[in-house]
Order: sequence, then C-alpha cells, then structure tokens
Amino acid sequence: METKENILLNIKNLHVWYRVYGGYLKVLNGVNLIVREGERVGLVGEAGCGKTTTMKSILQILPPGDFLIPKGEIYYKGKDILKMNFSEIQRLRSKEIAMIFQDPTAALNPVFTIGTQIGDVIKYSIALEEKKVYKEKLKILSARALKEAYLPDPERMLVNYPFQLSGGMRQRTCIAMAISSSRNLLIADEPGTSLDVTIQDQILHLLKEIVEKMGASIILITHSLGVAREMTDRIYVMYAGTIVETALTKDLFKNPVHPYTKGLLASVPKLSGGGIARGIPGRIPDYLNPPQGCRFQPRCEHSTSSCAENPPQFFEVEEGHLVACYLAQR
Amino acid sequence: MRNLSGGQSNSPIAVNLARPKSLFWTNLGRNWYKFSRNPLSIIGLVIVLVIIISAIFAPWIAPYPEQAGPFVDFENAGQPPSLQHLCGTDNMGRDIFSRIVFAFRGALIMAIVVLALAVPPGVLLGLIAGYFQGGWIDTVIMRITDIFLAVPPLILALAVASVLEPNLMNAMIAVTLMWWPWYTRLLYGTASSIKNEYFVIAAELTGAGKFHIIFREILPNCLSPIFTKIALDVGWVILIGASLSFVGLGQQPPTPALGQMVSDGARYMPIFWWMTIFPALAIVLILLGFNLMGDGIRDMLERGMG
Amino acid sequence: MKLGSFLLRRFLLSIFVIIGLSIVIFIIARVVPGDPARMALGPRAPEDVVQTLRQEMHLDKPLPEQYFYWIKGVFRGDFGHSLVSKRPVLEDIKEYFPATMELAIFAGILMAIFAILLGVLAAQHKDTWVDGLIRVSSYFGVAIPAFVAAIIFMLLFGYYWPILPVLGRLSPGMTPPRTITGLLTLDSLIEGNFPAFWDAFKHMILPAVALSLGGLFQEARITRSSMVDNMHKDFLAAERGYGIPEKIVMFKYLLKPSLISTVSIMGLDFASLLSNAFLVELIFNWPGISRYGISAMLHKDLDAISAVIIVFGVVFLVVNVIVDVIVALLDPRIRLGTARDM
Amino acid sequence: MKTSKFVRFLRNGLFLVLVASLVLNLAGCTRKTPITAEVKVIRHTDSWPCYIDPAVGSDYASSIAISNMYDSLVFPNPDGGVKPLLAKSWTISEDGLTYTFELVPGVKFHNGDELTADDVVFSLQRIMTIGEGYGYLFTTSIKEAKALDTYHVQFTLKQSFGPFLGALVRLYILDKNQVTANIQAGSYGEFKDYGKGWLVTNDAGSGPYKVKEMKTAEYLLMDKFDDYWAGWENKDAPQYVKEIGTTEAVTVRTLISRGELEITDQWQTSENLAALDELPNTEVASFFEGSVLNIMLNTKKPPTDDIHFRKALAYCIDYQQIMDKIFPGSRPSGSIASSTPGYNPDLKPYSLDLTKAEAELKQSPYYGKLDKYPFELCWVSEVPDEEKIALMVQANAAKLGIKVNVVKVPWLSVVDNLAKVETTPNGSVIFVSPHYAEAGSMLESRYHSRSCGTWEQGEWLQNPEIDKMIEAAIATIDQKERFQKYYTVQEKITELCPTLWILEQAVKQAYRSDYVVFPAAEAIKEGKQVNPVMGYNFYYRDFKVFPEKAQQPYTPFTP
Repeated sequence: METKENILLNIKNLHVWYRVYGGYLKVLNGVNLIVREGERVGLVGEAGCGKTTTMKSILQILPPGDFLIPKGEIYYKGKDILKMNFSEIQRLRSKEIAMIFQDPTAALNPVFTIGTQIGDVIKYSIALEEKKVYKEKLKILSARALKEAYLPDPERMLVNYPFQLSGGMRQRTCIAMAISSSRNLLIADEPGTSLDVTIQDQILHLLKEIVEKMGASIILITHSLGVAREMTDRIYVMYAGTIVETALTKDLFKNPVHPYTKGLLASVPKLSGGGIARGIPGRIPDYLNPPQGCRFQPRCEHSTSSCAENPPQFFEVEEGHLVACYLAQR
Repeated sequence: MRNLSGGQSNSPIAVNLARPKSLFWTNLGRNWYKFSRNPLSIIGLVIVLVIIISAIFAPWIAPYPEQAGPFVDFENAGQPPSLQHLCGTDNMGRDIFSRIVFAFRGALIMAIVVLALAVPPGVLLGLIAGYFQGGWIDTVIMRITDIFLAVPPLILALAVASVLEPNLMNAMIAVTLMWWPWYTRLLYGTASSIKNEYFVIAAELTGAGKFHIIFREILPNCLSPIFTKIALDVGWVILIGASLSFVGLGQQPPTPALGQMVSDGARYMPIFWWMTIFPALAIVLILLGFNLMGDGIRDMLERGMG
Repeated sequence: MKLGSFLLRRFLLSIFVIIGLSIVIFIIARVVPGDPARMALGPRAPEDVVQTLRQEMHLDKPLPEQYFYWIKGVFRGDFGHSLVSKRPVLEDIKEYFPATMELAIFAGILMAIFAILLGVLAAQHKDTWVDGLIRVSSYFGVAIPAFVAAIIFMLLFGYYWPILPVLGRLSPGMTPPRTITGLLTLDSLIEGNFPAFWDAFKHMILPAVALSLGGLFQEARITRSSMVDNMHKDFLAAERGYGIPEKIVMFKYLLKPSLISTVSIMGLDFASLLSNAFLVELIFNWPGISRYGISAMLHKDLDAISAVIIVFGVVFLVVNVIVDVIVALLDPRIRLGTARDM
Repeated sequence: MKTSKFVRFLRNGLFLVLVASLVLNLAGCTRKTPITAEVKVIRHTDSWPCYIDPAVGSDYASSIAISNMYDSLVFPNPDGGVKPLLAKSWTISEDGLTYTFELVPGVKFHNGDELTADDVVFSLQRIMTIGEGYGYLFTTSIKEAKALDTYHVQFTLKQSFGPFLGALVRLYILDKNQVTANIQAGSYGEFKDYGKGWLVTNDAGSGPYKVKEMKTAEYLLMDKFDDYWAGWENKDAPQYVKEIGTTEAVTVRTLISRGELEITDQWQTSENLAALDELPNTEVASFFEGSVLNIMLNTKKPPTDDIHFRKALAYCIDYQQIMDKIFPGSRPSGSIASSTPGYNPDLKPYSLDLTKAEAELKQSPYYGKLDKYPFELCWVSEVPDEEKIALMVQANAAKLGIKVNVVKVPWLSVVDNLAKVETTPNGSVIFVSPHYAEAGSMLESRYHSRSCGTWEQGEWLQNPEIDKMIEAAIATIDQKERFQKYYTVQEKITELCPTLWILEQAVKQAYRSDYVVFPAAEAIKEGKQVNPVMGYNFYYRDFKVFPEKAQQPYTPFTP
C-alpha cells in the first residue's frame, strides 16, 4: 500500500538548528513524517517540542538569518523543497501548501487592513497564471474567502484592521487567508487554542468542513489528544525534536507503546472520575546540549543503559505503527 | 521603555504588596557582570576613566602645564605636531595637548555642576506631577515643562548665555535652566505608572503619608531610569558646553575650553589645521566614551530589571 | 474622525506653549543690563531723542505692560527693530528664514532616506560585517557633533580635496534666481535656471550632510532593531508563507510597521538638527536665520534674539505635529484608537 | 535566506547614489568659466555692519561706503589739508566764527535733482539731530547754518574751531527732496525718522558711486555713477564695487584663492596676511592712517589712578616684540599717531626700560600691596590679535610682580562698560583713529572731558587744564600756531601717561597686484603720504582695474 504516487509530503530525517549566543539549539533531531493525499494527520506533543518548527521549515519561513538545516530532506510531490529555487518555493507557498498559525493576533499584520492582506495573498497566488489582477476582482475574491470562513458582513470586514476584530474573527480571517485560493495541503497549528472552548470548537468544525470540501490533506498540530482523536486519521507523537511514535489514530489510542505517549494519554483528565491526571515528571531537555541517546531518557522510568548511549531506531509493532523505543524491540 | 519600575510592572498580574527594594543597589554585582559582558561598554568606561583621571591630574599629565593658562611664546607659535608637542602648538606658541588636558577639567566641571543643579528639581517636580497626575499641580508643572521643551536646549541656552556676561558660570546657569525639564518629563512618566503599582496602593491603604509614598515608595523605583539618563546626559551637557564656548559664550580665554579652541583654530585653517582638529577629536572622544558607557549602563539597568 | 480632534487639541496646546515661550523669552530679553533705546541710537545720540524712543518702545511702562505691547506687536508680525541691521526684524527674518529651511529640509530628507536605507541594509545583513560596519559607524556618527563634522568636511572637501563649495548658498558670479519660495534650489528649478540649481545644490551638500549625520545613524539603529524584531513576528512568516513575494513582504509588510518607531523619533532628531544649524551655518557662512540669531546674540540684539527663538518655537511645534500625523497615518491603532468599533 | 536579490538591489542603489553625486560634483567643479570681456570690479571684504547713512555710520566700512556715495563740501588731501569739492570757494570771517561757502553749480544727485544750499543745510540739521556717527563733530561746534541763496551756504560756529574745514569732510550732503519723500514713522518730530529707515539700504548722494544692491550683513554692491558731476578722467576706474561683509579668515582666503576678491579687509591676523602674501599675484599693502592701539588706563580706579603705577606699566612693556610678532610693520606711537597732522615729533614715546619701571613702581603707594589691587585688562573679542597684546602685557607686567587679569569682552559690552567710570576696567585694549585729519580730532575725542563715557576715552582723564588747552588749540585759526598748541597738549598728556600707547597700527590688506592699481599702495611704494582720513584710501574713483591682465585664478564678476 506504500505507493510513491499517493505520498504528498515526505519529511526524511530533518534536522533544524537555531543559532543562539554560545552555540546551536538542536531543535529538530531527525524528524520523519509522511502525509498522503487526502489524509488528515495529527502531530501531538507538549509545547516547545518542535512541532511548529517542523511545519515552518516545510514552508521555508523559519525566522531569517539565525537557523540552519544541517541535514534532512523534505519531499513534496517527490521534489525536495530544500533544493527548490526561489520561484518554485514561491509557487509552493501560493498554490500548494498553506499554514494556519497558532496565534491569529500575531499572524495578522497590525498596520494593514484585512482587505489588503488577504487581497495580496490572492493577488500573488492568482498572479502566477493571470498577469494582472483587477482591484474589483480582488475585492470580490477576498470577500468570498471571508464568507467561506463564515465571517459576518465580509465587505465591511475588508476595511477593518485586525485590532478591530474579536479573537474568533481573527482566527477565521487567518483561515480565510489560508483557503483564499485552493491548496493541496493545509497546516493548522493548534487552531483556536488561544480562544475559549466554544469558539475553538467552531473553528475546528470549520476546518474539518473546509478540508472535506477542498479534498486537501491537513496536518493538525495540537497538544490535546482529544482534538487529535476526533480530527485525524493518523497521529505522529513528537518529543524534543524527534518523532517517537506514529500510528493510525485508533491504534494509538488502543495500545500506546512509547512511555511518552503513555504519559500524554495519562495526563488527559478523565471525565469519568479518576481525579487529576498523573502527568510526566521532568521537563523538555536543554536543546543546547541534549542527551546523547534517547532524548526522553532522562524522564523515562524504563530507561536502560542503552537508552543513554545511542538513540533507538523505529520498530514496527504492528501495521503502520512505528515506535522509537527499545521497549518495542523484541 | 515604560516599565522601568524596578521590574514590578513587568508582571502586572503578580500582586505583591511588599515594596520592592530598588534593584539597582541589590543587583549591583549582577549588573556589573551584565555591563562587563559588553566590550563596547568597557571601552566607553576606559575612555571615561582616562578623561577623568587626566582632568584630575592635569598638572602632572600635561607636558607644559603653565601653557594652559596665560602664556605667550611667539618663537614656537604654530608648530606642527611633533614629539615635543604631540598636538602641535597654537598661534601663541602654547602646547595644544596640554591645553586639551586642562580643557577636560572645565568640561567635566560643567557636566557635574549642571547635572547636580538640574536633576534634583527636575526629579522632584516630575515626582510630584506624576503622583498628583490629573490634578492641577500636574497640569501646571507639565505645561511649564512643555514650554521649556518647545525649543531644543542649545538654542535657549545660547539665548540665555548671550544676554548674561559670557563666562563659564553663566554658561552653566544657562544650560541648567534648559536641562531640568527633561528629568521632569522622564520622572512624570515613570512615577505616574508606578503610582498604580500594588505596593503603592497598598501603602496608601495603610495610610502612609504622601511624603512617605513619594520619597520612600516611588522614588527608589525611579532610580535606574534616572541613573541611566544621567549617564547618557553627561556627554550631551559637555557637548552643549562646547557649543556655547565655540560661539564664544562659554569659558573665556586664556583658560582653555574645547569649543573655544576649535573655533579659534578655525580662524587659522588650513594653515594650522592641528589647532582645530585635535580639540575637535577630543570632543568626539568625550562623547564616544560617555555614550558607550551610557548605553552599557542603560542595557544593564533597563534590560537587567526583567 | 479621531485624527481631526487630535490635531485640534495639538494646535490649541501649541498656541499655549508659544505664548508661554514668548513670556520666557521676554523675561530673558529684559534681564539684560543696559538701555535698549540708548543701545539702538548709540552713545552719542542726544538724550531727548533717546527719551522719545524710550517712550515709543514703552520702556517707561511696568514690565507686564511692556510685555503686552510687545506680544501685541509680535502677533501683528512686528518684532521690533534690529540694532545691527537697523531695520525691522521681520524683514531680516523674511530674508534669512528660507535659507535655513532649505538647508534643514534637505538635511532632513538626507537623514530620513539614508537612515532607512542603512537600517534596512543592516537588518538584512544582521550579524554580518555590513551590520557591524553600520553599527560601529553609528557610534561615531552619534559621537561626532555637527560642528566638528562641519569643520572636518570643510578642511577635507574645501581645501585638501576641493570638490565642493564650502561657503554660502551660491558661488559669487552665479546669478541667483528670482525669489519665489526663497529656496534657491526650488526657485532656480522653477525658473529652469539649471546652472544656478546645480550650484545651489552643491553648496547645500556639505552643511546638510554635517547636519544629518547624528540623527541619521541613530535612526538607522532604531530602524534596524525594530525591523529585526518584526522579522521574527508570525505575521511576517505568515505573509511569506502565503506566497507573497519577498520584495512586497520586505517593503510593504515589514517596513511599514518598522518605520513607526523611526518616524516617532525623527521629530526629536529634526529638532536637534535645527539647533545644530546654529553652529554649522556659522561655519559654512550660510546666510540663514541661525547665523543671524548667533550674530544677534553676540550683539545683544534683543528684539532679534526674541524673534528668532519664537520662530524656532513655532517651527518645532509644526514639525512635531507633522511627525504625529505621519505616525498616526502609519499606525491605525493610534489613528482609530484601540477601541473596537463593531 | 532568500533575500540576497533584494539586498543586492539595495546595495546597488546606495552605491549608485554615492557614485553619481561624486561624479557629478567633479564634473561640476572642473568646468571653468572662460575669461571674456570683463567688467571692471573691486571686490573688498570688510567688517560688518556697514551703515551707509552718513548720519549713522562712522566706523571703517561705513566711512568707505559713505565717502564713495556722497560728496562733502571739501575733500581731504594726503598732507592733512583740504581742497574744494562741492564748495568751489569759501571765506572765513577773521573771528573765525562765520564760514561762507559757494557751491559748484549744476551738481546732480544720483536721481538727477540738483544739489543746492538747502540740501547742505538739511544734511547738517539731519546729522545734528540724529547725533549718531560723526554728528558730534558738528553738534559741538556749529551754532547755525543757513542758505543765503541757491549756491551760497553760511555756517556760524559756537566758538572758533580751527580744524573746521577738516571736520567738514564728514558733512556729507543728501538730497533733501529724496529723503523727505521717503520718511517713515519715527521719533524726530516733523521729520519722523528723518529717512533713516529708507537710507539703511538706499543712498541720496551725489558721489561717484551709488547703491546698486544692499544685502544686509552680506554685501553692499555699488556701481559707477556715470554722469558724476566732476567727470571720469580715470577711464580704468571700477564699474562695480562690492563691499563683502565678512572678515572670516577662512572665507577671505577662499575668496582670494578662487580669484573672487581684489582687496581684503584690514582685520586679518598676521598669520593670515603672511599666508596671503605667499600667494602669487597677491601683495600686502601696508600704510598708516593714524589708527593707534591704546591700552586705556582708568585713571579714576586703583591701582591705575596712580601716575607712578601707570608709568611703571608704560616702561615695562616690550613694545618692540609686540610690533615684531603681533603687528609686523607697525611703528611706535605717541599720544596721537605720528601720521596725524599736528603730531609732536620731538616727543619720545615710552619704551621698555625695566629699571625705570622699578623706580616708578617703588614711588607708587600701591607698591608692596599690589596683590590687593588686581589689574583688569579687557580686550575686544572681535579682534583676535588683541588677545595676544593682552597676554604680552600680562607677561611683561608679571616681571614687576603686577598681576593682570585678562578679560575677553564683545565690542558692544565694551561700549556699555566704558559709559560709566565705575564699570570702566583698569585697562582696555582699543584701536582709535582720528575722525578728521588733524591732531585736534584725536586730542578732543580721546582726552577731552567731553568724550568721557564714549568708547574712545577709557581714561576718564577729566583734567580741566587739558580740556582748556585742547579747546584753546582747536579754537586757533592759524595752522602753525594751532599745531604749536597741539604739541604742548601732547607733552602734557604724555607726562600724565593715562594710556599705554602700544603702537601705531599699519593698515594692512592683501590685494591682487597683477590687475589692480591701489593708489595708496602705489603712494607707499613711491614713498609718498597716504590719505590720513579714515576711508579715503578706498576712494574708488582713483582706483584702476585691468581684468584682462588678471592671472589665474580669476573669477569674473557678473552683477
């Protein structure tokens, strides 16, 4: 069933380092991730484990100047993004992949109107085939995009500035931008986490609907397994810059193997009694000089000498269920 | 940079009722570490120290101390820079290097006196206006401040100095008159933000007197911005002093002053170019030193508070 | 529109400040020892003539009344007579003011353009030798006073490498254009008198550069740092990510928000630029109002001094208002107030 | 990063701007205007302000301008006498109180009006009422003036005034109609401002040159008055004369080195003049106009109120070194300049003699407690060389243990300070030159009680005996007799030693000798006398200019 054709995105052994005063933060340490066409993939892990970095490196929008990618490849439709030239990247960004950012307030430019921003997005995505795009047409298209994101009174919305909107409307605006022209892959970075629960719920449903309508694949980044469970077909569990476990959503919830995954699941507060979740002791390691072997080893109760020495490979525990842990080795 | 209030306002949620000690004193060690981390700050500090030392020990450092005063030696007039005269001699045969060294004195005295006279009233008014924000006191003080800030200090200082007799004292008076408002404005901002801090409100609730609140609660937390501004201002005061004496409204000859030496030298350009260039470079050196040091202090105090 | 009311408030405040300033000036001008009437007529003038002049100048009245007469004159544009030029101060001002404005505006433009250019360049090349070079030169740029720069330029480009004129606004022998705006470059362009334009322009270069240096580098630093800050903002990543071309992202989406802080300090820099003009005009023998002001100060020409300072006060208020407006135009949050209207 | 393109674009932009401006500049500078048929012009820098109103101006620049734009009844000769100008003849009553002048008929003002006796009377009343500038010369001497008919005017004096004709040089005749047509609001009764406002930038004269353009504090441009009544036998006289209002050393040198200046001002420092002399085609002309550099000692303020103290100072100054080092080419001076007619040649000026100085100081009551009596010496900030003088005196006086505090004072403050005896410093370094070419002028304006409180007398001599002697001398009609009296006055004053007469200053200016004929300079070369009346060595009607002979650098003048 692993046929080259239907693989849309294939990240192989991606490393990303940040340059900081006195060395490099080795944020991504060999990320492997696959997204098939029409597939809904979840990427879970606690805050600061490199989820967003991975996604930004797909679009080549990591903060300029102070990062580097020592090794790894990112194949999109079989072509390595890291080797693409400027115009190809441009095409990728405007036609193929779009990202919905975590914090809508930060993701919208405070000094331009919604109209200008979404207008430009559309203009340059269409401009690739149509040479000149007329203002009027732009306006209509932008308004339509907003409408699709269920924003009330889109025309009036266009002349507003971000700070004049509510959080939810900003989030919808971001989505509108992302879907303003058709895309094959959507990346949703913890959509709506900065909003209150009801709105967050609406947003998620909106996304679901859109993805179905566009028939696009989606990578949903979240730290809430609950969300992942109801939104995705397959889940990648990420810890400290590496993928530690991946499986079909149902399999993962059925039998999580990696101690970290278990920990995550355990820390979801059960509605049916059980009280406060157990959680995971310790915290994300220092990226400046991370542990030699398995990065989870310092927090792992099952850790053995081998864990400390070199990082574990993937072991397939069942069909499409890979775990990077010596526990899975038998 | 509004939140300089001893780091408190950085975390508005944290309700702490205990008055924070001014972090400036408590963190001196850590601050010094921060300061010394930046090589530029150190360079600045070194320059400043050199200037101060040579000002204090001018008679011993200057090769020809007597020539810094009334002195004429037409035999050696207009000597180009040489080993005997590092910066050459001026049109009256006086050693320019010696005169520069002595000129540092006047410059530093100017800075010290002006700031010593301008800062306290400026700070006081700023505190009061800030504390009684919204009241008529606030209005009166700040409007007056606006008037003085309406024209850059140099211009008003020139005007004041010009109507008085030209000499160092009057120059200092003139600059002082123009300098206090900047501190008033600075303190107004700081004080009015601090007065809404919980520890101040708490103090008010416990019925502390206005005097106590202004001087014991608010003032200590305004110290770092004040020190920062002073550190940065020294250079600018000296510059204004130099500008005044450049026009002839500052220190009077034969006592050397940098600005005056520059303008005197300009009369003999380009024949005796060294008469102008070296005093000019001296001014640049002073400014460079105090700016670099000031930047260092600002970084250590402002960023250091977080 | 909030902007309108904002401007109105600024304007009223300015009026108040100007009046306050005039009082301060008046007091300064009156503390001088010596009798203005006698000064105006010279030591040998007969006493009775001096006496009549005293009465005309209301010098026999109490100070507040004197102030009243004076300010009344000022609002009618009558700043009194200049001791030195022996003619109404207003005429002098009319004659010298444009020269200073021309210089200041040109210097201001230089300052703005190069500040932004260098700032962008430094931000683009963050932590490379370009950035380092710009930073180091900025330390010197701030530390070299305008008048020192002026003298050094004069020495270099006036004598050792004489490629630029160092004195006045126009070479002798160059026929000046008819006075329309008073700005030589502008007038000569209007007239189509290009040699005059080129000559006037060349005369402006050195003083203008000397004036702009300080502010230029300070603003370059501010531009750089705020651009670097914004570069890490999500919205920039977003706009890039949505496939908006790099140039648009840089010049439109990054530059505009980054310029807000630059513009807001430009007011101060322009002010210090104008005050530096006092010495620089002296050095380059630039026939502007600053040089006029200095000579007035050295001759204790009180009416002239007061007038010059009032004029500068007005100029600064105008400049500040302009800056505020530009900032408001750049930043909707200021223009529309952060309140949500829907 | 994918911004390299953008950066390259930026860098190129910046680079282009720089290169472009540079190249254009070079281009702009290298173009030289070709020398064509030149206008004859004299461009001359001088200290500003320059007041061209004859009732206001009296300083050097003003005197030059006024003497070129206005005529007076008589014209000064180099020997100190006068020759007819507007007045073709005159008679003096034997009591010396009544002067009657017959005017040259048909003299035309610049605006074409004819010059008549009325204008003379008007001009006199005007200057006497306004009382500035040279006015005092006449306020003190003239009782009344009346026009007998169109061409005859009569002056009646208060008391006989020997050098009256010399003084009349300074009575410049304005066009009454033109002035009265241009009066504005002012404080002179029926004549309102007496045309002062208008005359700041205009002239109402009949002289060989007239105002073309007056740009306050920048320059005065005069052009030749072609139908000047006395004609133009000198065909090479300058068509234009530009008085440039600056003495800034840098400016002056730049102008000369660019061939944009014919004659510099006389206020250049010796270093500058030396530098200018180096330049090709540039010579330094040096002559005496009776200007004396004095250190006026306040005789009413200790310690300078004691004659022995003053003499001690007079003997301890190294005049020779000052003359060699600070004012090269100058010469010793007595109580008046030796070039002034009426100077007593037998008097020997004070010279360096420390033993005498010691002796005098010992006789002084202040001897031994000198430290209690600080000696304040002021110099005028506008004349940098004066600082050197002050410092020299300070150094010399130190030899006697006299402590001198040197103070720099701007000119207007000097005028203020000298107005009152108590604010007058012990010593003031001040240049003074005669107002009309005779000892009487200097004696009166320097040492007569009447001149106390003006900047020309910082001594506060107030010696009735001397006053009488001066008045007597001035009242004497017969020149020989008059000069004898001048001599005795000078002896008396020199004896009192109220002043340290440092030197008689040589008026020095650099000028372009390759194409300018500067009469005064020629006269010096031929060992002749130059005109002792201030300003008249710049009587441009006698100048000759040959632009075609000009060597490079020369920038032609286009009005």
